[in-house]
Amino acid sequence: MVPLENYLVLSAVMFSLGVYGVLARRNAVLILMSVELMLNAVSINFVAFAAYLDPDKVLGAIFAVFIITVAAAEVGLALAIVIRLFRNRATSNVDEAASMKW
Amino acid sequence: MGAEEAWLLAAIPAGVFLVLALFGRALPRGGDYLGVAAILSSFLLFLIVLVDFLDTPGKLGPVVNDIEWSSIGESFDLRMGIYVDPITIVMFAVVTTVALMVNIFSIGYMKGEPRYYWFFAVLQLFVASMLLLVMADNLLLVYISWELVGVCSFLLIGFYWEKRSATEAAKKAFITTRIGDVGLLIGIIMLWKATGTFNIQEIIHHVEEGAVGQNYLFAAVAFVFLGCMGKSAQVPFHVWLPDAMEGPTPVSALIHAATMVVAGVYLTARLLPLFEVADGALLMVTIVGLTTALLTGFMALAQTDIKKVLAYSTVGQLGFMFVALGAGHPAVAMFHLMTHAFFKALLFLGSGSVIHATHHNQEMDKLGGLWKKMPITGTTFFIGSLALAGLPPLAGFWSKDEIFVVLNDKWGVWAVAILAFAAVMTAFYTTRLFIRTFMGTPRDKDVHEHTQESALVMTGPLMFLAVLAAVSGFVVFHGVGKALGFPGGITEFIFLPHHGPHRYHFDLAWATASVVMGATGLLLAGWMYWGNSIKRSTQLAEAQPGLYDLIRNKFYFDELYQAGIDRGMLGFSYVVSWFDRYVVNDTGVDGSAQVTGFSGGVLKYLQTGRLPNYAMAVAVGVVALAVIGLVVRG
Amino acid sequence: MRDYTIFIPEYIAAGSAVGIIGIELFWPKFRKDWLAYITAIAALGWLVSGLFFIGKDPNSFQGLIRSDDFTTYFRLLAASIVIVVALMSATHMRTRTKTVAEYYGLLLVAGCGMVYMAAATELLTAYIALELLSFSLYILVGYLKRDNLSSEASLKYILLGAFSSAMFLYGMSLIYGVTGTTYYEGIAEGLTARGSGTDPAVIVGMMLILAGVGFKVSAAPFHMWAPDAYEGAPLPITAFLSTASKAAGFALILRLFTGALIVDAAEWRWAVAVLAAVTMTLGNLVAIQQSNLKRLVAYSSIGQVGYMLITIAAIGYGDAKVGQDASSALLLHIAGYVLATLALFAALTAAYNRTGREDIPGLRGLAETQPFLALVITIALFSFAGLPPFAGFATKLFMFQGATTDELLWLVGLAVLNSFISLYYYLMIIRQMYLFDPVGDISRWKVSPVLWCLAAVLMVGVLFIGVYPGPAFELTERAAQPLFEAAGLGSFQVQQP
Amino acid sequence: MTFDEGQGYVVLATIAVPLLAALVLVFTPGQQKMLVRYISAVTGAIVAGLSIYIFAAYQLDGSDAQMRLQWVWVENTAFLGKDGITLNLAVDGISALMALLTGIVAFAGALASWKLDFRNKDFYILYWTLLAGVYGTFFSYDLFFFFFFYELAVMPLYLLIGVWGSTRKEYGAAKLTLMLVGGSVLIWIGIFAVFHEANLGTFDMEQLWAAGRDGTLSPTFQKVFFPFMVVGCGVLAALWPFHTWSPDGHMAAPTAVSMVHAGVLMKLGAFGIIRLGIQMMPAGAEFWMPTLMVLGVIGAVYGATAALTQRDFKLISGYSSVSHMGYVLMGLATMNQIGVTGAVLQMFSHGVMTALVFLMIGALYDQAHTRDLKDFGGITKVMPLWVIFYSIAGLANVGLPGFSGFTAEFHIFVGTFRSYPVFGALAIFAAALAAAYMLRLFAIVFFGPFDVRWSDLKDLTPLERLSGGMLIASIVIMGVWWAPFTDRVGQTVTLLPGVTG
Repeated sequence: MVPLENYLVLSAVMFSLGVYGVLARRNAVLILMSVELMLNAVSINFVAFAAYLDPDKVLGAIFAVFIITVAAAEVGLALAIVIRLFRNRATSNVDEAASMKW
Repeated sequence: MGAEEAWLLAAIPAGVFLVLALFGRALPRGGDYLGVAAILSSFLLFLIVLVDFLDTPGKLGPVVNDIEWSSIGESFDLRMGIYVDPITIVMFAVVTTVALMVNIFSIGYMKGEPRYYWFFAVLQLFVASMLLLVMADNLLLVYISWELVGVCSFLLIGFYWEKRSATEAAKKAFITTRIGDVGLLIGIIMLWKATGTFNIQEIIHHVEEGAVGQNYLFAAVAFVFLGCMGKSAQVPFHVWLPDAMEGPTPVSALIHAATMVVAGVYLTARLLPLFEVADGALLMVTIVGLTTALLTGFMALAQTDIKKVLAYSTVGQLGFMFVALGAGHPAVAMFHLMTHAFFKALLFLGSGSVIHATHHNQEMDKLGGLWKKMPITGTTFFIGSLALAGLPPLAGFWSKDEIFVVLNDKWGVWAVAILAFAAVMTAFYTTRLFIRTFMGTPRDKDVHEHTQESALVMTGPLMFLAVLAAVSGFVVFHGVGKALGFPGGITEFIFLPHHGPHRYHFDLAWATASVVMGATGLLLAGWMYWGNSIKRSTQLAEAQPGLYDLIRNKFYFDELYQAGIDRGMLGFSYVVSWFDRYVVNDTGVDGSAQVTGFSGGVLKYLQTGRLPNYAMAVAVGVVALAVIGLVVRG
Repeated sequence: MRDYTIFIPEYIAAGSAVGIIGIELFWPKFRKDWLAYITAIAALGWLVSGLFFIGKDPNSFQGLIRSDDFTTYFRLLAASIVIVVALMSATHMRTRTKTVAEYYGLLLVAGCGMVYMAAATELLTAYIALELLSFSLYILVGYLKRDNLSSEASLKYILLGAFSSAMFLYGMSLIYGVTGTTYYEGIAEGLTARGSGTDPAVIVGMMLILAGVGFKVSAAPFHMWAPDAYEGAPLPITAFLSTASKAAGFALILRLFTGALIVDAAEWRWAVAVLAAVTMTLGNLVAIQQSNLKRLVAYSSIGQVGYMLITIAAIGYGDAKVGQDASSALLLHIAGYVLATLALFAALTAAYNRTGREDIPGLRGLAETQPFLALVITIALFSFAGLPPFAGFATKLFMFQGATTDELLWLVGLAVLNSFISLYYYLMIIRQMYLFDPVGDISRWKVSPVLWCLAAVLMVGVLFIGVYPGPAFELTERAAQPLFEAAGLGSFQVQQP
Repeated sequence: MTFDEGQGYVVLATIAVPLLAALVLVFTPGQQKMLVRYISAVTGAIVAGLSIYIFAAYQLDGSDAQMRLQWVWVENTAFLGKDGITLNLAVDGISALMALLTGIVAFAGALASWKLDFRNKDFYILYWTLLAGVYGTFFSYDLFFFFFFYELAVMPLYLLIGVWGSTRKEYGAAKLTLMLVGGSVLIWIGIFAVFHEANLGTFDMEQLWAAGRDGTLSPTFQKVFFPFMVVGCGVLAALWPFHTWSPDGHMAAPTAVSMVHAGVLMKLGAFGIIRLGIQMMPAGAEFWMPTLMVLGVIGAVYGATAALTQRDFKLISGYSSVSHMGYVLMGLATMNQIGVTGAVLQMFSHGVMTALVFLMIGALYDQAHTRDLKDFGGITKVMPLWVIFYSIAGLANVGLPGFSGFTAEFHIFVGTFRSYPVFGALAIFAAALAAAYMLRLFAIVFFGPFDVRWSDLKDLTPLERLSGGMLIASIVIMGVWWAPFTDRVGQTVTLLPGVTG
């Protein structure tokens, strides 16, 4: 059986990649995708923990399912907002959406 | 009614002051009659007190009457009361008599002046405060009345407030004496600290018991004496008194010659037991007195303003009194105080009469030959001058003579020499004053023509005072005293309890010396100024220009003070103001506000408006917290 | 035993939300401001039904949701906020959008989210509740479709929100990994059973959770979204953000930190203290430099969050008694803060409806043209600054007093200093209103009756809590009590000397 | 209801009446300016009457707090135990005197603002709120309410000065408010620490004082937190170097506000030092009082020196207030009965005389629209009564016997001398400086050649005479017959912890 550590490392790497993406990308859609990556890392964590540590093996899985659901809703919402921004400004670059500052 | 009720003396004028101050404007003639009536009743009360006092069984013991005033817990019990003893009686006599004369005189002199009622009102307040001062049984009450007379002096010097010079003089008088008063208050509190009481007799008692250390006592006494010097215009606080002549002349007579300025002498006399216990205190008093007598003698030589001459002479005579005190003889000082009060009041009122008659001309250079025009004023002034010069048998002779005697006994001949020189100068400038004003021919025809003798309301007091100036010296004799109710004469009447009475002895040698001093000054002046000529004096001045300038400019005291105030005090004030504005306020207070605002201005640029930066902040925050949690704390 | 009755109030709210959306869907000509009033009435029903729960025995739904006084407190708070915000929006939103039904519907839904953040006793439930609130807010913030700022604010908010909830979730997963459960009680037991010693997973997990909730309450450095979202959002939503959203965040924090994480308080309390210090200082300093009212309020509320976080730190540092006292005081302060903020926004909305300006000089001369509004704004600001006789004085004093422990006195001192700094920028607003004459039209104008009454009622509330805080304090004390009973620490009686 | 309880309601009324007046004014139409004035005048009269009653009815039977009224406000809630917060009002000798001061000054100030026309309703609302705060602070025996009222008194100042003020009013108002509130930051911290350390679950001051005396508040604790309380209150009492709001604030403030502020509000600071410092932390007081003495002396000399060359009436008064409050601090710092009594007397004395000074300045400024000394000269010619009133205030300021200033300063000097002779001497010297700056003002403004440009100046109006007359009466009564004052104050002062006989 694959040791738990492997899952955790995978999850951590994915999470870090997601964070990197959020920090480095300028396109709103790409940022959104990076956030999805982070959420997926969390899901892996939950499922792995559930499998290895939780006697019921169910809590983590349920959590993962919910995360996926919520993430889907989130993406839907976020994309709608991105589109509206795009309509207003003809860009999806977050750096250009910086009229409010200081 | 007895001496216990002596406080009524002060209460009546005080009440009249309130009436005049509040309603005087509405009263016919400004209520001057009320003023005179108040003083007159004080005078009569004084006579009653005197009689009662002299009749008291137990031989002239002090009369005490005090009440609980305030207290704080157990620690601070304040009683206020009156203390009537011979010194007080003498002061009563001087104050009420001169005040009465001055009040009557003022009716004529101040006629038609603006704020006529106000003048009389403040005069009443002054009399009340002065009487309170001399009968106070404790130093706190002394200080209170001490300050009140100062305010009256301020108000009256500044009576002609439209004149800038009068205002400045009033300010100067108040502040100068106030500086002395700082000392006085410090001294009073030091004495309180050492003895736990303000009551003068108790303090003396404690001190004589040796309850106070020598150095401490000397310091306390010196501080008290500082106040006396300020009030009595002793060098170096003398500068205010000549300027105070800006006030109406009756005021100069009453306050700045006869009564208020002698408060310092009075207080020193009252506290003399302390001075005697404190090593060196008497010497200090003597030195101050001698210095003052000498310096002001010089200063008076070159003055041309009648009142200024008299003012310097007043300061000089106060010096004489202090010398007497320094010799340890309050009786002698008080005696001179009394005679001086009469003849100096006379001189001032006489000069007031002249000034009034010549329509406010008080420069000797424009006067002269007035005797014929003003015979009564001239005659009385002549008597006053001779008394001041110290010629027998006038009052000044007897008292001044006594000072020489006691001074010689105590400090020896060197002190006598200095004082003798001062006495010669006194005779000199007095004669000069008289000659230049009343003798010779008129120098300003215009002034002379319009001059006429003053009305009876003014000459009456002059004559009365002239009589006193002539005869009041005789109270020193046993016989006279006995006839009046105090056998042994005034010097035996006033004595310090533990000194024992000091009976006056006529000493021909000293009397002769004294006459010689007076005559020298007189003749010298006559030689120099007789016949309407100032040729000799001018030559003298030209021969010694440096000395003349020095004297003429009063040893540059005023200039020194002016520089000290401008450069020192005001400069310091400017520095403090600058410091307050720019360092404390702009840098400290506003500065901290600006730093706060500025840091906000810097920090706000963290908010770049760009999303990745925000995300970075979140990430950095988490990482930082985690690292701290793991590394620092773990 | 599944007791669905505990959801009744939210059934009302959510049902009304659906109904309101339905009304506009099927009846597009329906007057928009009437929708607002319907919302308010629905929320009133929600509030009234919530009142029945006061003092009821605690009731747990499957260990996921707890209905107790704490929940009830936030339920009442949420319903009240929704009422006020809906009424505020009536005039404000009428002219600014074509359709408003979703707006009001989402308001109610967001309120439900807030209630369940307070009620959740399990991580997943808490997360879902949080997202319910957040999603509603994402939309509400960006509700003004044609407004560039509104869209931008919404975008920033949602992206950062998603980012931080991912962090939050990752933290949860680590805690789950350590304890093997997501129930608060279970977590507490698991952490206790694990024994002492520092576990990196726990620390990292806690910090991530802290970041997640910190984001929600906008604690620095997780606060960056707040000024922009506040500025872009419609005014009533700004009010909602700074009240409901913050209160909900603290409800979640209180439940989670007292219920689950208290046993490892040593691992997070210093971090909360640091966050509190940074937050209040940054918020207040930057607020000085703001010229836009909404941004200013945003920073000022960040400062307020800093103060509130002190109590959380105090819960970590003190014993159960301190925790209980501090959280009672915190709840009271939240009430006072919510009242004052809503009063402020009611007045600002009225002013904005008239002038259309949201910068500080826009209020110039308000004391002359509309003295009542100027008064309300002044009272609200003085309440923020902690001056009597307004709520802020008493509540802040209680909150800081409750949080004063030997370790945290420095932080309390810093907080007081900060609230002094805050007075400076509040005065800058008051200065514009009172010290300067109005420009242009100087005639008096009338405030819409609804807003007038709203402001007046809220103002009276602010005064009441400020002058006579006793009843409110007793209420919040009862609301805070279940926190420490539910934590499995055993119930304790407040000592009566 | 016993008699003492009935009197408790009198005490309550001093707070309630101003508040009620403010409330009534809120609902008075702003156009009815005369009505507003009458309401305020009546309120002032009532308040003054109540204050005089309280002062007169204070029993000299050796007991401390009298006329007590106790209403439980919040208790047995969270950290608040029994009597957690009570509306605990009572009068002691010090607050009796302070109440008298407040009553007189408040009435005088209300009358002085009669001329005010611009939004006078709002002005009086704030004015009476402020005064309710002042009374509350003086009478509160509960730390919560003490601080509540203390802040309540400070709060309206910003608007009062900012809206109705003059020279650089925005700056002055903001600085004043911020500095005062900045001071209360320290008080906040002190309160938290004291409550926490005493651990009694109550804000009742008498219990906290007992805790301070019996060592529940440890000496170390007291040493650490005494400065917080004292500096915090000291800002309001113009403690050097936290005094700079005084010149600027007074310069900006309108007449009545200057009167009340300098007259009463500054006393809150000194009062706070007694209540929160001396009474609550005797050990701290013992440790820190020498430092306070030094600061007080610096303030006294510094203020007087700076006043010497100012050209603005109000700046002179502002700095002179710094100087006089320096005396107050010195008196408190002596920690002996005489000095502390003197400090309290000086609080009263400075209150009435400064109120009078500001009243007079206002009367002149309203007509002349300048406050530069050099613009004036020989004013006595047109405003003789004004000059007399001002002179009385000025001479009281100088510490002239017969006026209240002397009574107070004398006690302070004696007290100071007892413990710190050198500082006592310095303080007396500063009093001489006071004479210098005051007489300079007299000489420039009152006297000298008359400037015809001021021929139109009118003398005091009847109302100004009335309010000035009340103040003068207080000044003179205290100056001449001070036993009623020392008796009341002394009775309480002797009971203060750490204050020696």
